[in-house]
Amino acid sequence: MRLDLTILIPHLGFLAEGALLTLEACALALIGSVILGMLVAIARTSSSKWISRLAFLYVDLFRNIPFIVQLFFFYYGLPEIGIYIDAFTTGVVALSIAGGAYASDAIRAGILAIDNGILEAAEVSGLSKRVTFTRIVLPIALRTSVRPLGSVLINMILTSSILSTITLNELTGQAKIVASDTFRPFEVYVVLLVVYAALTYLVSLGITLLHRRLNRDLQEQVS
Amino acid sequence: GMLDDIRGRNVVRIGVSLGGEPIGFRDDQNNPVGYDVDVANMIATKLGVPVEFTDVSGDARISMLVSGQLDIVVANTSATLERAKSVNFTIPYNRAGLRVIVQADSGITDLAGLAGKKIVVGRGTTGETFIKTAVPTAELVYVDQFAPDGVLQLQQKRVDAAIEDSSLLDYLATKNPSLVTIPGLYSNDPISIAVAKGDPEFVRWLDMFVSDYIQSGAYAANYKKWWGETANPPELIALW
Amino acid sequence: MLKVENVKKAFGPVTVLDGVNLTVNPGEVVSILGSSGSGKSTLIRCINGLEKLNAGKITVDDFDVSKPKELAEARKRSGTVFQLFNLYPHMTALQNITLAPIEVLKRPKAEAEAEGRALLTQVGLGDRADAYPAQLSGGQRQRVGICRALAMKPRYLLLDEVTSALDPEMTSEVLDILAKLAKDGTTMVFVTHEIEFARQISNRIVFLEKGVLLVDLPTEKFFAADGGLAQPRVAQFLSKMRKD
Amino acid sequence: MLKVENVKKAFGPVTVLDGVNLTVNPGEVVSILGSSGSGKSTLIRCINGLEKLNAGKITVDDFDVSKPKELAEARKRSGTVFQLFNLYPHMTALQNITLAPIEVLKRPKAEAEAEGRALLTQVGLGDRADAYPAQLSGGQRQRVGICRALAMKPRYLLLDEVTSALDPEMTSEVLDILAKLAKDGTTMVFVTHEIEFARQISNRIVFLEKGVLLVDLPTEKFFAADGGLAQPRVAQFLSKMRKD
Amino acid sequence: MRFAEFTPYDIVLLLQGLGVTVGLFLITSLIGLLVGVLWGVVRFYRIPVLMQLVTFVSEILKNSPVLVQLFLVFFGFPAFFHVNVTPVQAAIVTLSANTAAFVYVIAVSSIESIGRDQVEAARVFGLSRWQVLRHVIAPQAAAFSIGPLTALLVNQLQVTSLISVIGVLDLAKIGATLNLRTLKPFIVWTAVGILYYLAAKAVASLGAWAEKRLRAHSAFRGL
Ligand SMILES: Nc1ncnc2c1ncn2[C@@H]1O[C@H](COP(=O)(O)OP(=O)(O)OP(=O)(O)O)[C@@H](O)[C@H]1O
Ligand SMILES: Nc1ncnc2c1ncn2[C@@H]1O[C@H](COP(=O)(O)OP(=O)(O)OP(=O)(O)O)[C@@H](O)[C@H]1O
Ligand SMILES: [Mg+2]
Ligand SMILES: [Mg+2]
Repeated sequence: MRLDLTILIPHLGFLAEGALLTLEACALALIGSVILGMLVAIARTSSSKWISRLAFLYVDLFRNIPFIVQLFFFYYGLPEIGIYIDAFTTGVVALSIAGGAYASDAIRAGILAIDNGILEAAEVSGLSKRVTFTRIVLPIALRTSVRPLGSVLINMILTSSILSTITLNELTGQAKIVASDTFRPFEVYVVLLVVYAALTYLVSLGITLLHRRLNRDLQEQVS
Repeated sequence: GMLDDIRGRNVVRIGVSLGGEPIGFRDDQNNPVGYDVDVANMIATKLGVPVEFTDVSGDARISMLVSGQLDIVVANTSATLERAKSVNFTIPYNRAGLRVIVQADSGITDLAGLAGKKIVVGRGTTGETFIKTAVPTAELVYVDQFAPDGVLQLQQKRVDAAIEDSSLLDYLATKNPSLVTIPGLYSNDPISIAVAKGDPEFVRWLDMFVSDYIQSGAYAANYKKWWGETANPPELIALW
Repeated sequence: MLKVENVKKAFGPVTVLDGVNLTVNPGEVVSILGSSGSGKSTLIRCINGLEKLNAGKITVDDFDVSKPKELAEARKRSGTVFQLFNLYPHMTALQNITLAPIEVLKRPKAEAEAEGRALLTQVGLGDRADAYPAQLSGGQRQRVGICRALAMKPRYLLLDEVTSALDPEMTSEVLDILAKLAKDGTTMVFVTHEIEFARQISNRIVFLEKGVLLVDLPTEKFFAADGGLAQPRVAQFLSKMRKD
Repeated sequence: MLKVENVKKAFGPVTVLDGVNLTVNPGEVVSILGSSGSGKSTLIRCINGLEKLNAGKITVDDFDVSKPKELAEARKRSGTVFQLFNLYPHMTALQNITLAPIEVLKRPKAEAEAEGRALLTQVGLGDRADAYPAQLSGGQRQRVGICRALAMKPRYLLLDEVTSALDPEMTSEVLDILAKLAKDGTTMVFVTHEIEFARQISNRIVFLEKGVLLVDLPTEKFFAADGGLAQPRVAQFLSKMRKD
Repeated sequence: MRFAEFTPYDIVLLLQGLGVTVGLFLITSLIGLLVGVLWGVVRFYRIPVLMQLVTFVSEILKNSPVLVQLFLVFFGFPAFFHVNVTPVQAAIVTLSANTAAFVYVIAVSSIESIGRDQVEAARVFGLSRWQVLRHVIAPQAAAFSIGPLTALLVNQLQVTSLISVIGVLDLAKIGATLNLRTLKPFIVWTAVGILYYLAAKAVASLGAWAEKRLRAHSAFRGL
């Protein structure tokens, strides 16, 4: 068989709709997971044993159970105990929760990487814990975790393909329909692969730019 | 030809759809069972070789034949002119119309009532094609397999309706009091065995098999086995 | 008055400070000498409350640093300059300097900035106020570190080997600034390896050895043959330091 | 004989070595002085073939280091001791020392180990042969680094600021070893900031400034008022170095 | 429904599913490790064309969803190249390649983590590239990479759940078929989730054990 990509031309608009849904879900889930990740990172560095233990449990659970199982649990399992959430919201929430577990690790690492001397400098200057955290710890941690957070986002885009299993017609879901309409799965999935790779490549380019912008002033100048 | 290939390999690879009772599903030992599975087993017996089942979902069954991953598909496949461009069909071994099932308390009684409602369809099934033209305003909810995904959504009342073959939905309605089918079949499709193009002899052999299946009474017996003693098997015409 | 009374400090089984007594009067410049591991940094860290004491008492203008509320007061009265500068990397030189005055002393931003700029100008960094630490040389960073401590108008300046991370050229930059401060009457407690420099600027020199304050003498006396040098450990230490 | 002839080396637009000539005869100890960034390390790295030359030629006993095959020979004849030790952290002191003799010189393991142990004993580390680098002090690590170079029985020993990562006590440990080696007639090229020490052990001192070899004089001459000190740059450099 | 209730045999089914999951995980991890390390060596030696090819392939594999890769191999390859691909074969090929891509990244970064200083030292003493790789880099890289590798493998264990979508009877697929019969997704997905969690924990503690042993063996405390 010849590789004939022209057969996909009539379906491009249809696929673009799916890509839009993918991006929408990922953008929302990114916001969700960074907020969640920040809270959990704070909780995990908290001095209260119970809070930090709870936060750890959350991270541990959602990192060690396959996303597809989490998703099925949320979408098909929860209604059994009376909790109904529509497919799109389920997808965004599930991505946020799973992403939050990874984001919290990235942010926590950023916090822990802060030089102790800087914290001591703040302490002896008489800065309160709150000021030290909001003015010094968090700004530095977020700057240094831009890259790891970027990989969380990229991972999220890839993971979002699984949302097709709970009736969402995001990019992969639409592609499946096209594949069954055209009986040309090879062309469809090759193109899909390239589209995802291009998408994540663009995202990682963006991350690099953002990282550079934010850390511009922290770089030693090579003279 | 394919017949020699199968005998040479000493196994026949049959695709069945295990996505709905009573057509095809798994028993509590995880073995495939159902109307289609019985038909497939009979084919294997007549061929004199053991069978290897593959569970094919709606969008895969045609392409897996084309690509040579399967020898035969007995998966509740409607023989449509569109599909016949890609694969060969035997004479029908079953018939089914498209049926719509709705929540009993939804008050929907006909197709017009589906406008703007949520309807479960299988990706790449005839139901999807039909509803898109018949009720363009309906909101389609896509699943890869009607069961359990579609059934669960109906049961959890997250959708208003579903469209599938009558053979599946009639059965579902009898088992589930909160669901009712709305009257009328939206097609009367021949359900056929599908094979890859390029081997007329093999199609001919399968045609003879189906004819024998109908005439020998195996058809009626199998139908009643799965849909109940009182069920009325649709009339099928043997070719031979 | 800064008073260290009979202070003991141990890390686990290791005793690092063993009954140290030290009094620093306003206007004095006291240098602390001692070999590596003798407890100099630990003493500084005890004074600014970064380490808890095992026994004894430290007061800064009569505020006991072991009591959290008084510690806050004590810290307002003392400023620390660190060996590794420890500047906030995401803030400009000026922001580094004004953060504590604004947040702790609640000074109005404009005032704090004006004072900060004045301090920077004083140390020759008037035009680098908006540079980030990474854009400054080591000596410049350390000068910002000194300004950060001075911005709180402390009565006591604690300095822990503030030049040891600098190369010779930058060291002299920073020492010049410190000499000027000393002449202007700033009270300083000064841990250093620059013996020649200590001799020039301090009123008193104390010598720590294995957590014990062996010698506490006016500078001249310390370097005199019948003073500090009479102590074999001090003589040995000084001879090694001046090898090259 | 180690010969550096008219060597030029640039990193991109920056010229780091600009026509350097240097000859080191067997048995000589040559110290290289110069301010930071003057190209001392680069010169050493050119000699052991870690950097490619832009122009000129370096030969070690007539083996041209710019030719891969000859470089291998040249490397067998010269050993390098690094500023940051660069020991293999996953190997014991002894393994660090014997790796190259076994793998490159194809010495039998037992022999290489016996010699390695002898070397370690010579530098006072006989009982630390099985310690990992992380378990050794800085001075001890540097001594292992020296043994590692000596184990190859090199005719030329290249040393690049081998004590600058050490504290004063450890520095003197290492310098003692080097002085002994010099007395035993080892040929050395020695980059250092320890001027006093350079004076004591070297036969010749060369002074690099911005990639140019400004001065190349016998040691006595170098420190004489009408010799090296007649050069303003050298005088300035020495005065700064000896400030404390 | 016909077989609506849970039966004791379901436990056997779940364990069978777990067996398939673990089996495929082991096979694909092993292949992935071998292939990934081989790619790493190609990169270390800077073999011209091969090195670019390896980088490209691993980028594509890392930057597209595993689900799409599975579809491409299972549906696309047979349609295009007319080869027969069973679900299990598709799973093995896809997961192995995917693991290899990430192992490659870990291999490269752990090689790079070893200071250039050390490599230079070894080169100055006349060791060849191969000798440097064998004696200096490999032992340290192994110790360095065991942590990231464990994290990767825990992740890959979860990725195996996606093969249920192409019909492999793994743990996730058993979950789906139990649902088809019982229509009780809450219990089913909870049970499946716990089994995955336990399996992930087992892999993680195995990794921790290996790390401890490797470190104890070479006993570098300060590193
Ligand atoms: N947090 C700590 N935990 C355990 N031991 C410590 C700690 N901080 C310091 N020590 C030990 O206390 C002793 C004194 O350390 P300190 O840093 O005060 O010495 P120092 O006189 O400042 O030396 P240097 O001149 O090298 O800076 C050392 O033996 C050190 O190892
Ligand atoms: N790999 C490199 N790329 C670009 N520039 C380099 C490189 N290595 C060294 N340089 C530059 O070459 C010049 C000389 O460096 P070199 O390390 O030889 O100086 P040095 O005399 O050893 O100084 P120091 O006493 O500080 O070690 C410096 O300006 C340095 O920045
Ligand atoms: Mg100290
Ligand atoms: Mg150098």
